[in-house]
Amino acid sequence: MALVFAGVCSHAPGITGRTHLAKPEDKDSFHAAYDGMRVSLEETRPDALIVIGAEHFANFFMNNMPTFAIGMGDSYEGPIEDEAWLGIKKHKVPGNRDLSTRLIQRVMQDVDVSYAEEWKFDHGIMVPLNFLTPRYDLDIIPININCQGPPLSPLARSYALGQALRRACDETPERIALVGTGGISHWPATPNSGKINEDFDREFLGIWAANKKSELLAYTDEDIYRRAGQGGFEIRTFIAVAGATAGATADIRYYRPIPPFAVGCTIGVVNLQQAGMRTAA
Amino acid sequence: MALVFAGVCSHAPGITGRTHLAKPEDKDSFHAAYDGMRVSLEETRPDALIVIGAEHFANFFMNNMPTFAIGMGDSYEGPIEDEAWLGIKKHKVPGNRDLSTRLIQRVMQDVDVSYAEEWKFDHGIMVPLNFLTPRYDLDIIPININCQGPPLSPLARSYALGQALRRACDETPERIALVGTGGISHWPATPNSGKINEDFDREFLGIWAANKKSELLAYTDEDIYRRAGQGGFEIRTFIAVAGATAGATADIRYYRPIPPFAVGCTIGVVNLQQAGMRTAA
Amino acid sequence: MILYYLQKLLFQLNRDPATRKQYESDFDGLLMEYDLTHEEKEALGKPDIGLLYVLGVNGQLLMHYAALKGYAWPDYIQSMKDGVAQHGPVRAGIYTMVED
Amino acid sequence: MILYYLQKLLFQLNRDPATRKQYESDFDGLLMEYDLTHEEKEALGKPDIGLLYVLGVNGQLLMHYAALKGYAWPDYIQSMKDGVAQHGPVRAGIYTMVED
Ligand SMILES: [Fe+3]
Ligand SMILES: [Fe+3]
Repeated sequence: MALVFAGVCSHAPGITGRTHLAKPEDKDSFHAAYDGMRVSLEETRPDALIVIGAEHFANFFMNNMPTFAIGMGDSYEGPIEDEAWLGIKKHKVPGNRDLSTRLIQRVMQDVDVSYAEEWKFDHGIMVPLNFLTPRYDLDIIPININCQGPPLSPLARSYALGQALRRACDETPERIALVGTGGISHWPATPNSGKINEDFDREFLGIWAANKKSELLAYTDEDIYRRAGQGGFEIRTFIAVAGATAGATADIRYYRPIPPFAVGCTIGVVNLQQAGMRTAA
Repeated sequence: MALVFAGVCSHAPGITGRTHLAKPEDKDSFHAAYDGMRVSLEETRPDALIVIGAEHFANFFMNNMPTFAIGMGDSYEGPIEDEAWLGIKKHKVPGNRDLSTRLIQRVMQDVDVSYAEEWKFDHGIMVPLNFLTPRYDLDIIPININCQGPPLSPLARSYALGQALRRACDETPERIALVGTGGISHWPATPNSGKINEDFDREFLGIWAANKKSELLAYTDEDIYRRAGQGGFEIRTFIAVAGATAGATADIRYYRPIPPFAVGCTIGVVNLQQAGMRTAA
Repeated sequence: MILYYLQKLLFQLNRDPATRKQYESDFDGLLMEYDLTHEEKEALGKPDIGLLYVLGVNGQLLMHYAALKGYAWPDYIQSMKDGVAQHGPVRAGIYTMVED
Repeated sequence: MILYYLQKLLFQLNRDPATRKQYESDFDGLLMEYDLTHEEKEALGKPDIGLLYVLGVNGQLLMHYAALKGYAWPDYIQSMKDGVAQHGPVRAGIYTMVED
């Protein structure tokens, strides 16, 4: 079939683990937006969900740091963090080895990925899953982009990863949903934790929603670090989704800086029915 | 500077570890050819040697299997195998973190690699080093191509890796030597161990020495497996060298099937002084 | 999970001293840490090198296990041949990339 | 080797139960297995979370070590601020990607 759904969403441990610290209206409205994304996703009746994330030293380290990694397991586990701290119970998450293998083989024609037959999800993937597949009944294919240990993946290659994924999805019989998840500006686990640069976020989300490739790829890591912190390096996950949906614009359904969650909380959904895109129906 | 030397050579534990099993003339002539390669390499006064190998589950496994990996350490260790069995003593092998980092950053613009800040060399790299830098006094930059755990790297991407390396070398001030190391046809550690398909090897080496890209990339894994065994998947290392030296032919200085070494023993050196290539002087 | 954990145990055994130690002192406990089938556990325990080969273990991992269990090289090679004669062709992994 | 082994120890401590166990029963022995400077060893032992931050440890690794040592979140944040005040700016790693 094809790609039937694409979007972006925020992750951060506070979103599920420190809900009591946020203003109730902030927390409730963001959780509702996440739930709305779930409804939209389910309406497209996907056979599998690809989650492009940026993990935080749960599986990958500088002894063998992949620019891009794709899961190829029958199933996965998560969260790796303490259940009470994260507010998410441990689950066995269904995978799909056969579909993963086919997608990896196709993606590898253009983009060089590491594959992983096991993977322990951290909050970077578990927070989105908690909202988007709360019953853990949809096959997940995890993808990681190195946003943690320099040299990081070039932005242009992250876009190329998205394009390669799109080609792979278009050639599979399955209906595939795709979600990118990263913070935009944020300074996680540093003295600036909680800082959010709303100007950067709104500028970036505008460019992302318009899928302006050249503007997306014009950011430099120096820019990003100064304006958006090292957490901002995770824009690569959004850029990969833009690559997978070139030609389509997106709606930013929700954006609100919520300092107790330490991130500008975001939900965006791509208008896949636009020119050149297959319909989601 | 640029690439100042490029070649290919065989590795197999028997080459150093089971010398007594081969006919003395076979062993002596091959060791002499390896030594001749060392002399040619030293004449180009390299600042560092890139070794493109295909390791055998010493560092990389299917929990995070890189298509391509490049070392980024200050130093490395090897061999991981028993010293007496391999006939090579354990050494600390010098690396060059700064040069590695610059090469990786440049290669990453085109080809997606994993980087590794530590790496324990197995015979796949140690056998060539034993002959080419016997005093372990030249900085080594190891590169691995996944020839072991399918999905393997596509041949075209291995060629592209070589091209990306070439661009990176051309932009560094250092003088870089490059060696690819793999068996051609061989069936290591299987019931067919010791089998060598000389027809395949001579055909492949002819194409490789002529640097006929389209013929190199026309092999399929099915072809290779049937005619050259799973060890034949290591032709990717030769193909990467071809990518790094597009436009130049090479001399096969030595080829002889030596069954006790379980591989068609090969030494080839690229004529880098040819059109479009920088001179090695 | 087919083959992955069997190969992972052998990979760890080849390179990780702590795994080697546990292999020697607490074999059953070590097996528990990997998601193995009954047949895989038996093949490891005996050991049945030929069956491990038929199950799909890569020779680059298996040769080290055979050596650990005291197999000389010709015996290792013969074990794989015997394994195929007894258990049939290799069932999974890289040696099944081509269907004959 | 600058920073790599310090971060590797913390990475292993965060994810590997055997490393956690050895950390508790044989801290000095564990340190021996990593190529650490005297300053790194001291910062781990005290612990001096602020110095570990200044040495370049990524917060995504460091926050877990602070939690293991009983630091509440605000204390962890304050420790990094104190570390910079006492030891100067971060010396290596991702937080030095931009030169100010
Ligand atoms: Fe994150
Ligand atoms: Fe090999």
